[in-house]
Amino acid sequence: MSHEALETRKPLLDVRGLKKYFPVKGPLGTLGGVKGYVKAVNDVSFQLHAGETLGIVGESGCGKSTMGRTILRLTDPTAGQALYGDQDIFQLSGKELQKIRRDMQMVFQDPFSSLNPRKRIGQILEEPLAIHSIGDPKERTERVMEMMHKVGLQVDHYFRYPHEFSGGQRQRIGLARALVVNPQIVISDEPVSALDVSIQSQIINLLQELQAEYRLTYLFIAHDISVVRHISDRIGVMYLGQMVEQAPTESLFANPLHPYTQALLSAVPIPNPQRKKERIILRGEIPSPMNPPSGCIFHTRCPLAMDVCKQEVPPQLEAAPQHMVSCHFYTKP
Amino acid sequence: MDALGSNAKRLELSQVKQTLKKEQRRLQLRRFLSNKLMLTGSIIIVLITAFALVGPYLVSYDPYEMDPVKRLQPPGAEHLLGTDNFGRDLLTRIVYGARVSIGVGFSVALISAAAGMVIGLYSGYYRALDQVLMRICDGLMAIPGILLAIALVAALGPMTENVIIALGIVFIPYVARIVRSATLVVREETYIEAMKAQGASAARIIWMHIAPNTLSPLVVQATFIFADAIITEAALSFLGAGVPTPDPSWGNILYDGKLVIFKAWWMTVFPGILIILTVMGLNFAGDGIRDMVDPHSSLSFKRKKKK
Amino acid sequence: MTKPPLLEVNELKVHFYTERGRITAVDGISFHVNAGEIVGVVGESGCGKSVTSQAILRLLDEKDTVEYDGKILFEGTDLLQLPEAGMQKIRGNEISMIFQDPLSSLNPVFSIGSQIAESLMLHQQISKKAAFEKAIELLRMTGIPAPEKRVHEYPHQLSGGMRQRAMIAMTLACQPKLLIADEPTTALDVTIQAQILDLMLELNREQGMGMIFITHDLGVVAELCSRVVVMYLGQIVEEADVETLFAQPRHPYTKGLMKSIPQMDSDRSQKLHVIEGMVPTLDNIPTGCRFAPRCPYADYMCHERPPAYEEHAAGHKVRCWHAEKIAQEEEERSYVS
Amino acid sequence: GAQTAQTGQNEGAQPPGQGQAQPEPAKEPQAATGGELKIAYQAQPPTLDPHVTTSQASATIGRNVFETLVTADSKYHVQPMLAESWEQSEDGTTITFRLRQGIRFHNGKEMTADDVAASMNRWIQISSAGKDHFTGAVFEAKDAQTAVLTLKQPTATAMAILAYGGGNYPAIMPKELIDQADPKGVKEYVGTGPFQFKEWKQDQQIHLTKYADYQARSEAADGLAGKREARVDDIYFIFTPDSSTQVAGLLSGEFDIAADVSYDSVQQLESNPEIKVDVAPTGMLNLYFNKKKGLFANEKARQAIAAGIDAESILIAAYTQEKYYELNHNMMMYYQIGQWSSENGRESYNQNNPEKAKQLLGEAGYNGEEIVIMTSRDYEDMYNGAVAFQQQLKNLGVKSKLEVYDWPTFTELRNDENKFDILVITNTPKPEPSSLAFMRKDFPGWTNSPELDELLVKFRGAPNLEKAMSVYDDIQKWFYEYVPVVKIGDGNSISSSQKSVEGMTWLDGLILWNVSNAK
Amino acid sequence: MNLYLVKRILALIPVLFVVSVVIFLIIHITPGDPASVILGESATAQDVEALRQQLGLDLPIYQQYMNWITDVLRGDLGESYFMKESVSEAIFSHLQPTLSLAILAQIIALLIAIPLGITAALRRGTAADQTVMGFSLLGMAIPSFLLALFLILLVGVKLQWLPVAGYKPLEAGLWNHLKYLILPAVSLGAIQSALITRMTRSSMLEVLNMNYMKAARSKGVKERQLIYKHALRNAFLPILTVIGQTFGGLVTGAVVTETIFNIPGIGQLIINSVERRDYEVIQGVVLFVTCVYVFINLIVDILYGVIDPRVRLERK
Ligand SMILES: Nc1ncnc2c1ncn2[C@@H]1O[C@H](COP(=O)(O)OP(=O)(O)OP(=O)(O)O)[C@@H](O)[C@H]1O
Ligand SMILES: Nc1ncnc2c1ncn2[C@@H]1O[C@H](COP(=O)(O)OP(=O)(O)OP(=O)(O)O)[C@@H](O)[C@H]1O
Ligand SMILES: [Mg+2]
Ligand SMILES: [Mg+2]
Repeated sequence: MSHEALETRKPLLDVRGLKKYFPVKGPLGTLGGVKGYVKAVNDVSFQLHAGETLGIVGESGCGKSTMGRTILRLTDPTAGQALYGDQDIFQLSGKELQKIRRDMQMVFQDPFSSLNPRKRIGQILEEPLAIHSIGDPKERTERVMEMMHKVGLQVDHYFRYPHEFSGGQRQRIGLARALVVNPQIVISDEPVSALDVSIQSQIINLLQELQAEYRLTYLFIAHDISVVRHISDRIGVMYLGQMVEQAPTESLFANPLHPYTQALLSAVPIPNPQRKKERIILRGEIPSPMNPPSGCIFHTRCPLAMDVCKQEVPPQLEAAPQHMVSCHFYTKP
Repeated sequence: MDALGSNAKRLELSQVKQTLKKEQRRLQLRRFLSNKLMLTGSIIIVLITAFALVGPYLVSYDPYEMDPVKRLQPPGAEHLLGTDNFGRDLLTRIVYGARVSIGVGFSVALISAAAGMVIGLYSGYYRALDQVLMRICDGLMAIPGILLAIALVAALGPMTENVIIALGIVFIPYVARIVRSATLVVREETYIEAMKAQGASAARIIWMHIAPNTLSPLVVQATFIFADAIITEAALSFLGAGVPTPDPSWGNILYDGKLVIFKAWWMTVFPGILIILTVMGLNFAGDGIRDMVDPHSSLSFKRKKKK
Repeated sequence: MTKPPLLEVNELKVHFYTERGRITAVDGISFHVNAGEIVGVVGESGCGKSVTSQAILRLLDEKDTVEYDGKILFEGTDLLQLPEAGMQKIRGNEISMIFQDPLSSLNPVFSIGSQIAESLMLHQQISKKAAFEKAIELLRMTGIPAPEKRVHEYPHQLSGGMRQRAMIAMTLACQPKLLIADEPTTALDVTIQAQILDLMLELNREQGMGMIFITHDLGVVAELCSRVVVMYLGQIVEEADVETLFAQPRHPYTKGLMKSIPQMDSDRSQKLHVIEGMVPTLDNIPTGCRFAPRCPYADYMCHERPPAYEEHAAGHKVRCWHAEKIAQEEEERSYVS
Repeated sequence: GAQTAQTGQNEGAQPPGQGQAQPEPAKEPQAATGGELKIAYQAQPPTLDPHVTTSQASATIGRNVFETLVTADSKYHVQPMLAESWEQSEDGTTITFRLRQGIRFHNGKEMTADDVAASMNRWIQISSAGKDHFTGAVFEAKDAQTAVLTLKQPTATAMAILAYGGGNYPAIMPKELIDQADPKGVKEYVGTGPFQFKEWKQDQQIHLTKYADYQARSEAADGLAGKREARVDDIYFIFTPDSSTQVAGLLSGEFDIAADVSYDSVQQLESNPEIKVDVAPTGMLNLYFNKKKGLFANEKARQAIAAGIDAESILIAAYTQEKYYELNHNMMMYYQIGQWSSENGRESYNQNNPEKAKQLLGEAGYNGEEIVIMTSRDYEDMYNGAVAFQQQLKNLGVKSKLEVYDWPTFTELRNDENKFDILVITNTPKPEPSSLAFMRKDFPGWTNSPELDELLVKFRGAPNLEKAMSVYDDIQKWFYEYVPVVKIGDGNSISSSQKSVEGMTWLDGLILWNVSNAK
Repeated sequence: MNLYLVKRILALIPVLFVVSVVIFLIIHITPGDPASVILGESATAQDVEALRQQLGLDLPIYQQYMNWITDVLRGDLGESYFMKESVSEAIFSHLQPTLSLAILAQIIALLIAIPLGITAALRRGTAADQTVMGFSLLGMAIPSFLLALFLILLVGVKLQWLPVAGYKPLEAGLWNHLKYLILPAVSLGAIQSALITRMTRSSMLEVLNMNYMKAARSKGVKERQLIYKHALRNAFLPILTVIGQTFGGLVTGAVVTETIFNIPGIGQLIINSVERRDYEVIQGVVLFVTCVYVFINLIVDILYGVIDPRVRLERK
């Protein structure tokens, strides 16, 4: 997919200034009162264009899953907008929200707990079709079986319970559930992390085929950089609730700008026991989202940190075409 | 990927599904049959229901026919289970009482379980509703059952239906709170969130996903209510609020038995045994249902395999 | 090797009783782990890795649905024969385990701090307060920010990676002789993954902790493990030390795996390599070689007779009729490149 | 010993005494004094103020505390108590009471004629018995020791009623308390009796203690009359609603006396060597007809029921065994036969003649409508009798429905003539027939018979009770013709006590003075 | 204070109001009134009517309610028609025995129920399970009076270890106090334990298969700890709910048991005042009982959140 034309087109999903704070409560729960906030997502903006894949990578706990869940309104946002077409998802309620959820599906990070242990796989997979009244029962079954087949599950698994599956199989069930309704946007939170490479590649191929066929749009959250690299058109790098760098894949890998991105890329393990490579080791305490550092959030661990980083929040800069980065290093060299 | 879209493949898939379905049905049946709890429970329930329905045609005495001279005769050849304090044949009275007692127990359990489940599920799911419904339940719990019963008979006259209504109302909050407590936890599970993400309506989530998880405490509570209703009915009949006298019910036989407890054990023991049996049947069946919806139970399969 | 290995699994079979009857999820696997050694386990999703590891600790629901065969010798004692009480002494103390599924493996009603502290107090004679302090320390070691606050949080309040790290901290607290790590780093970003791997290596070196490391990330295997076991459909199909395995895979499945890895320097427009066909279900296992239906090398014999699990070179065991042929091919390939 | 069931039967009537009658010498109980009596008592009284309530429980407990001017001996002869003597004027409309001297209330105040007048006037105004028999009568204190009762007309029953010791008895209390009393009763229980009121723990017990300054009479004790002596220091009436608990408490020695044990536990009690069982008459089981409305407004229908029932089997159902009931055609109780006895009605009683009944019913125009029988289960004998009665109605071809209510509901519903056809009630014994409930126009059942009115004028208008007795024969005759109620029979109640308890007698309830407990 | 608590406590007001109206209506629908009870068995309708007027019971019902509610708002629950004490005193004096009994019975019930329920769950399908379940069935199906009588006959009459009935306040000495309460508490506790046992068993079964149980076991947690700490807490919400309910039931009237054992508690107060139609007391007691339930349920709800941090009862 080419990204030249993207700028001019209207985005499919436009997220602006998304914030999500979780209150921190005392040991007595409800009684203790709020003690502070976890700033899980702190002012994130990005656009998602029809047919593209935006990969999200970032530190564990930086708010990727929360961002996905908030966009789908599974938890209420603290601030921000998420425009889908001309509707702000955050303003919708009830029926409208349910309708929009047909177009937006989510693959959950935690494959087991997102499956109802009392339901058979067939039921779980047919449910979204039933919810949106797609097809008659017979068609639904066929569609589900097809989907099971596509994600590498056997049709015989139709009547099994989730606990009878292995981790990877559960993950594929979650994926199948998201894909079965033919959504517009799929927010997938680590959809292939529990898969062995051969099935992983099968799934990635599937995702790409479906994308080509139906112009699907993916928000693809993953830790496996090589997978993200393979599938994404653009990649966003998150750190501590913020998007620190956003760029087309080639540009990012060829020229990672943000020091965090650089460290991240250097840490990717290589499947070759002979080749041991040099990693950028990040020093310093990882800051907590309850109490994020002032100025540039990365300054506490940044090898390039300057004085200004401690005080000023770096502005977003378009360092190369569509390559956005928030780092003082490039604005105030 | 291979050409999945082709018609041939589709046909094949639906065949697979056919065979799978058939297989599944067979398994379900086996699951049911090998579910000993369910089976015993159902058998007991069927037997007792039969006892209640057919029994009256088999006994040779009139349940009201009294013979004061023969009061409180111990079990013997003439009166298999002895006689009561009016010299009526106890077996006959128990047989006739079965219909009333099972009817009352069952209806009360059903009413309170159904209403309690709805209230519990919805107040567990919607926080705003919770505030209202649970406060109503608090109030309901506080109104003494005897008072309600006396008032109802006073207003509507002594009828078994009133007992059922009164007890049904009294027990609703108990079910509701139990169901709610289970709902509160399940509501926070990730798979419920996943259902929301799917666009499922609240009703769907509540009834298809949360409700099955509340089944097991519900069954326990409902069987308890069943037993309790049978006994409480008799207590109410002292106040004129129970089954109209001199119609027999297990509960009022038991209570009559209490007055002569020093002299006639049979009047408490036999209806007691029947109540226990019925409750046991229900409990077994209830546990059986629980096992059926529990994906982890396949106990009996192993047993069968291992010699 | 005169000393017996730390763990020796011998012809282990695990059967599940399901409503569809008995299925054999793990079908006669044998391998060993020496003290201080890190053994990687890779394999198809659903091939029985997790089941094997849980079987070693006898964590599967024995009473109801599971039956074991074979032997699991830990320092010479057969764990499968041990009474439950004996098993309890081993768990956590001698062998501990990181579960694959971090959210459902953490108790939702206890703060992660108290769960870690519990492990500590089980295995070390320390006070609750000290245990909590140690827990904070462990969380810090696994890279969780503001651990002194996080200890009081509950699993549902943590991100996927944090949960995983909490699990790891909990297991490390036990300082076991053998650690079974079932995909411990899937939810971690690479920087933290690196940090965790370093931590494990350190423990491995300093305390001689043996480790079974289950993962799909062949990169991690390459960096961490000394020996690798490859599983397919309930069986071990290949075992070798890392260098050999990566250099000269002799089983077609291993070979397929290697090829499927998306490379950092690959062409993105190319489709990823896949192993054709589907993994058969456990109640429908092919006669002959289990991989045969998907194997490019498969011939008549492969479909008819199951190959034996044989040692082809020193320490390199393979279950394939064509192992030699593949080895040769690989050699040629490496000459070419 | 005084009146108990075993000794009281069939003794000839003696002329009731006027003034100090000569009581027969009673043997002095030799048992020691001191100790306590724990009495398991089923019903908690609404109040101890006997002017207000007709409750029998109130009387049994309260008359240890309060005393009356005159009282009854075991044969219902009027005997003096707080009055030294009394005199009736020639025309019978004034009765002058001379009070005993030196009688002190429990609060230390001396009793005077003012107290008597205040108490008795209140009693006349508010008590059921007072209103019925003493309409327009007034008590006046003539001097400190003399109180004069002025009646509107001569009343033969007057002294008998003043001497009655059951529910609604005319207790004498201090004037101050009478003045402070509200409709619910007096605020404090202060009397002159051998025991004084100590404490009432609601729903738990009433505690009476010995009144040290009690001035006993010198005559030998007989019934309620004669010498009263507190032989124990404390009496506890422990409210024990559950009859099985009463029995268990007796067996374990927890209670000294159980006032009203259930018939079916007698066997259990008798088999225990430590325990004795006493039988005392308790009341009569009656079927009250609704004479205002419905089938039984017709005399024939009432006679039909009287003809059709088998009293004996109803009584067995109610009282379980022959020893606990008496077949008695007299409207009064069997132990009163010495005074109240008539051959009239003997052949109409307990006819057990279904044929006749059916015929009469047919004549009365009964055609299968449902008869409502109403009773309460607060009294087990009523309920059991009702159940048996209903069964007999069925044999007479009468369709019926039995409605059972708790007592307060019952007492309200029974006032509604649309709610029932027949009530099954037990009545407590009364000292003379005109006090019986069914004689009253305003009592449920609503007897309305000009014949009776005439008889009553004659009866009550007689100069004294002996003279009135001759009218009893006619009333009895009327009773079996008009059939205001069907008398089923007389019942006994069973009290049971430890063997260590001695001297317990009975008259309209347990008598607890002169009772010792050598435990 | 916390907003949630404030809201919950404020919610008490409408609840009390509605309950009081309902009770008032119910009481006045019910035939019989205090006048007829005061006057005793053989009073006539006229007598009763006269007393009714004197007591103000003939006023229109809304007026009676207004009179009553204005008193209540002034903090005066009224006077009993029968007792020489005010309604609040009556409630207070009847509360002491009930509280002692309830606490004791609850402890006994828990001591029986929790271990048994857990054992049954762990040994599911075995003889132990069946025995436990058999007993709990007995507990469910046997009327409480039978067990009470059995205990009285055995322990009170046969063995004479404990008094059969009655009550002594705490001031009479601890043993004197307890001695009267043991039998009733055991009989209540045993019956109540039936439901809790079953609830424990079935809730435990729900959690025993959870992954975290496996994980905890893999840490080497001892079986006891595993069960009592890890599993029980997860299974505890429904159990806590029934405990709350049984405790509520105990505090607000174990009528049958109190009657048999002659314990002058709230249950007796309720039944007696209903039987006597002691209007003021009934109303007062019902209001009190409402508060008790609201309070118990509030505590239970708060405990939900403490036991399971995922439970949220209010919006953020
Ligand atoms: N409780 C169970 N009942 C029935 N079958 C089971 C059960 N648990 C696991 N299985 C089956 O056993 C096989 C092996 O599962 P296991 O979890 O060991 O796979 P795995 O190698 O860990 O895969 P993954 O990498 O996807 O986690 C799977 O096919 C699974 O379906
Ligand atoms: N329900 C919640 N309550 C409180 N805090 C929460 C909750 N959910 C998430 N958080 C916090 O929000 C932050 C972001 O979590 P999130 O799950 O979005 O991270 P993530 O980027 O998905 O990480 P990972 O890669 O590890 O999954 C974390 O600090 C987490 O503790
Ligand atoms: Mg995440
Ligand atoms: Mg696994």
